[in-house]
Formats: sequence, C-alpha cells, structure tokens
Amino acid sequence: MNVKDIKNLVESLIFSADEPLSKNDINKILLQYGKFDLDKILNELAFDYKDRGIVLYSSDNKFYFKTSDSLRDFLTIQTKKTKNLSNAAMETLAIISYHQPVTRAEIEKIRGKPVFRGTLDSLLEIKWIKPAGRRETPGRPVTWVTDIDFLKHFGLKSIKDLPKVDELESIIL
Amino acid sequence: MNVKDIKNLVESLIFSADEPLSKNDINKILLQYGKFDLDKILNELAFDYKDRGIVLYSSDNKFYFKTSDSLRDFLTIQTKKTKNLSNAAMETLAIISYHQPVTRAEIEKIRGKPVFRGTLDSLLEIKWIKPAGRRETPGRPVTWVTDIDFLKHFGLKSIKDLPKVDELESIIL
Amino acid sequence: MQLNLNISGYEGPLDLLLELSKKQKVDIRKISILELANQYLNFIDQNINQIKLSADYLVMASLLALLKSKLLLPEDEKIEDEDLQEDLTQRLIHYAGIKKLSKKIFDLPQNGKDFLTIKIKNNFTISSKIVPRVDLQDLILKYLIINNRGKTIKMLADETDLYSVEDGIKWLNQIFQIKEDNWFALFDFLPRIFNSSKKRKSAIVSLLLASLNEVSNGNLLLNQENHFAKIMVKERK
Repeated sequence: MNVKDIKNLVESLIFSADEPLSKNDINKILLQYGKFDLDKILNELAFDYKDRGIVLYSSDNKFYFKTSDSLRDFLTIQTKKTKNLSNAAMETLAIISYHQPVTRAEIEKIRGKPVFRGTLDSLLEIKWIKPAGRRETPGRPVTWVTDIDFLKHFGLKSIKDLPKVDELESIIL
Repeated sequence: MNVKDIKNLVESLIFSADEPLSKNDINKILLQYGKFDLDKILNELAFDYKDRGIVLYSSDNKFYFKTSDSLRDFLTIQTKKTKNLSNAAMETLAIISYHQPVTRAEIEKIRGKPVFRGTLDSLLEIKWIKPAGRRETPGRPVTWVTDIDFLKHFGLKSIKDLPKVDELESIIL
Repeated sequence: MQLNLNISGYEGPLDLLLELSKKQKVDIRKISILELANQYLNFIDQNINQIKLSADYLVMASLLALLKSKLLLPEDEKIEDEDLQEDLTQRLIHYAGIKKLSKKIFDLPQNGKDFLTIKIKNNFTISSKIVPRVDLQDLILKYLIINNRGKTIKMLADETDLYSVEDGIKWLNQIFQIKEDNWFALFDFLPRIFNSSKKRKSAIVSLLLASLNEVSNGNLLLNQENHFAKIMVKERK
C-alpha cells in the first residue's frame, strides 16, 4: 500500500467511524500495512480541508470531521436542535469543566447549595460528564470530569480552550 | 455569498444531511442566496474528491458521500454488525457491576425478572463478565463478576470507581 | 431600602447574595459585607412568614449575622475575623465567575445549531471484533433505573393495608341496602375512626373512585353544590 492510499484510508476511516478516532486507534489499523508517519498524514489531511465546507478537527486528541465555522450563519437556518439544560445543570457543568476532577461536595460548596436531585443525571444522560475515579480523602468520593461529547458539542479541541473568566483566574478551590 | 462559499455550503450540506440530497433539495436552500449553476458545482465537487478516500456518489439523482470503493480491496476486515446490547443484558451487566460477586438467582431477584442463560452467555462471550467461584449456600451457585475487558471498555481503573447510587441521588423513575 | 425579591427565583443563598451585591452597584470585590448582611437579614425577615425558607438560607443568614456582629465590634478586635469576611467575598466572586462561565460556555457554537459533525456511510468496518455500543453513562443510568424500580416495589409492599376501589364498591352496595331514593352525604358512611390517617385517606379515595365508577356505569348520581361542600349521592333508578 503506498502513501497516497494510506492517506485515503485514514481519511475514510475518520469520516466513517462511529466515534472520533485517536491516533492510537488509527495506528492499530495501519499496523497491518506497514509503518507510516501518522502525524504527517493528519497534517496533510487538515491542510487539504483547510478552505473547504468541512474541516478535520480534534477534541481530546481524537479526530473527526465537522462543518466549517465559516458556514455557521448559513447552516444555522437548517437546524435547530439544542440541549435544554436547567440553570443548575449549566452551573454544575461549568464547575465540572473548570475544576475537574471535582467531587459533588466541592460542586455544592462552590454553588453554595446542594446539587439538585437529578442534575448530575441529566448531564450523565447526554454523556457530557463521566465519573473518573475516587478522591483519596475520607469517604473516597467519586470525582467527575467532562467527557469528549461535551468538547465535541461545543467544538472545543481540549478543555483548555474553554472560555476564560477573569474572576476565576486567581482563585484556588 | 461568493461561488467558493456556495460550493462549500453545498459540500457541507451533502456531508451533513441524514439522507442523500436531490438537486431540488439543494437548490431550495441556495435560492435565498442567489442563482447558481448547481450542476457545475456538483461536477467540481465530484472532481475534487475523485482520488480521495471518500467519493461523491449519486444514485437516483440524489447525492451523498461514501468511502471510496477503491479502498475496499485493501480492507478485508469482516463486515461489522454494530450490535446494541439487549435490555436484559444491559440490566444484568449493571447489576453484576454493582453487586459482584453475585449469583444468577440474586440478579433475578434484583431485576424482578428471570435472567436467561443466553443473556449471561452474551456477556461472557465479549469477556465482560466471568464466573468467580461458588457461593457457599445450598446448591453452591456460581457467582459472577466483571472481567478485565469490562473495565477496559468503560475506561475504569477499578470497579470501585463506579459512582454509588447515593452519590447520584437520582430521580429517574 | 426597598427590596422586591421573589425567593423562588434564586438558586440558593449565594445567588441571592450576588443579586443583593449587584444592588450596591459596586465592584463585587469592594462590596460592603456589613451592608450585604443587613439586606440579607432584612430579606429573610420579610419573607419568613410567607415562604418556607430552606435551611440553606437560614444557615447563610446566621453566618451573615455573625459577620455583622463581628464587624460592628471595635477595630482592634476585628483582625481575626477578616478571614471569614475574605472567605465569603472570595466565594461570591468565584460563584459570580462560575455563572459567567456557564453562560459563556453556552454562547459557544453548538453542534446541531452552529455546526454539524460528519458521519458518512462506509464500505468496510473498523473493528474486527463485535463490541456493543455501551458507554459508562448508559451503565450507570441503567443501574439507577433498576435501583429505583426496587424502591417502588418495596413501597407498595409496605402499604398493602390500604383500601382498594373494590372495597369502595362493596361499601356502596352495603349503603344502598339501607338507603333508598334519598340524597345523602357520601362520606357520612365512612367510619369516624381509623388507626392511621393514611388509611383514612385511602378509604376516602377508594369510596370516591368507586362512586365515580358507578356514575359512569349509570347506577348513581353525584352532586356537589360548591367547592368543598359535601358530596351528595343518590341511586339512579
């Protein structure tokens, strides 16, 4: 298999995968055809799509294609589906995304009130958060982190791309 | 909107549509931006993707993107059946993961429904559960626990990382 | 200062404090905790009679009352309590930041609204092994559902001692063996004493449902003059 074919293979894999693919996922498949410089292939692909209607994107270092931001105003007309989350869920999400990994007790401390029943459930249900091990403190509480679907939904490459808020910069939980 | 943008819009529309799009479908959307030569745009797009990993196809005069047929020769990986776990298997798995080690009779008691042998087999087959010794009660029933592939699939370090019910305070009924 | 706040609109004491501090119209870093405490306590005072204030609000109120009393002390005794005030200010600033952040997140372009992720048909498969499409979240939610189902069953099992609609129909039949052709108050025929109020409620519900059932079958007439008036019943001949 030549380099051109491998590039096409990678392209079609990313296009047709059910979930965003990590380099590791892709390399596992390429392995049977030889050794290839996957970084170079991905860079080339990204370049090929740079000015097109769709772009190669990654969240959490997992690759997928999405429609180009430049088309935002035109595509908005076609669709309408948005998530309808409660205020409590939105605040909880903001706390988890900014402080992850974070325990429920810590979320409650920041909000100054108990986390409403079902709030974590609603975020769990849309797969924006997931449990991530336990904190080694008394009670060993579960900690929560955001999941890739959260990044994907907001078109973020990584959690570091989240909007910043001045007030939060200097404060340690 | 210039011709380049229109081409990008058409490209992203075809890519992101749930169903193949007819020229009529596309023209309806383009209409609000002016008059364009859709045939020319589609020809150009088809040309752009001619040698790539994905190709612009049309059948029944409806347009869609598909992975390139030329790649099929390289990939002799077996056809995939994206399988969803049955509800019974999901429930059984959930109970085993939270109550392990647990006997089949105990699973049935928690589910309030019988658990058929085939359900356990399907989980056994994908190595998500395994038998783990016998319970020293009358009949010495086999107990079940989750297997290593289960942890791997769900990205858990240990089964203890699963959140407990009281950590969620669910209101799901 | 006139405060017109509806407590149900606020997601907890910090939210309310934030609103109050906005009314001071100064930088949140420079708000007067003393003034804030006054406003908050005033708010609690005004609302304590009409609304059941949650424990959170009262805890916050007592914390602010404590702060207020300390702040009123002579200068040289204050030093040790600056921590407390500092902590509250920091929490407020932080909470304000989180609220802003949550809004900013949802102002970002969103999948399905501002862009779409692409998934196209393939001619082949990626994995050689059949792996079910189940996420950790699916598993946890499934367990929550099972767990809740268990609770419902248990609750019903505890309450087997209550009356059913069938009981109500039985009573109605007994009543009409005595009474004929007259309107009479439906609930007058219930025993006056029950050993639990739950049991009494279930008796009322079962008798009412039974009589509604008989009305729909064309056997009974029901009449009620006003809201909360006695429900009158008569056999339909």
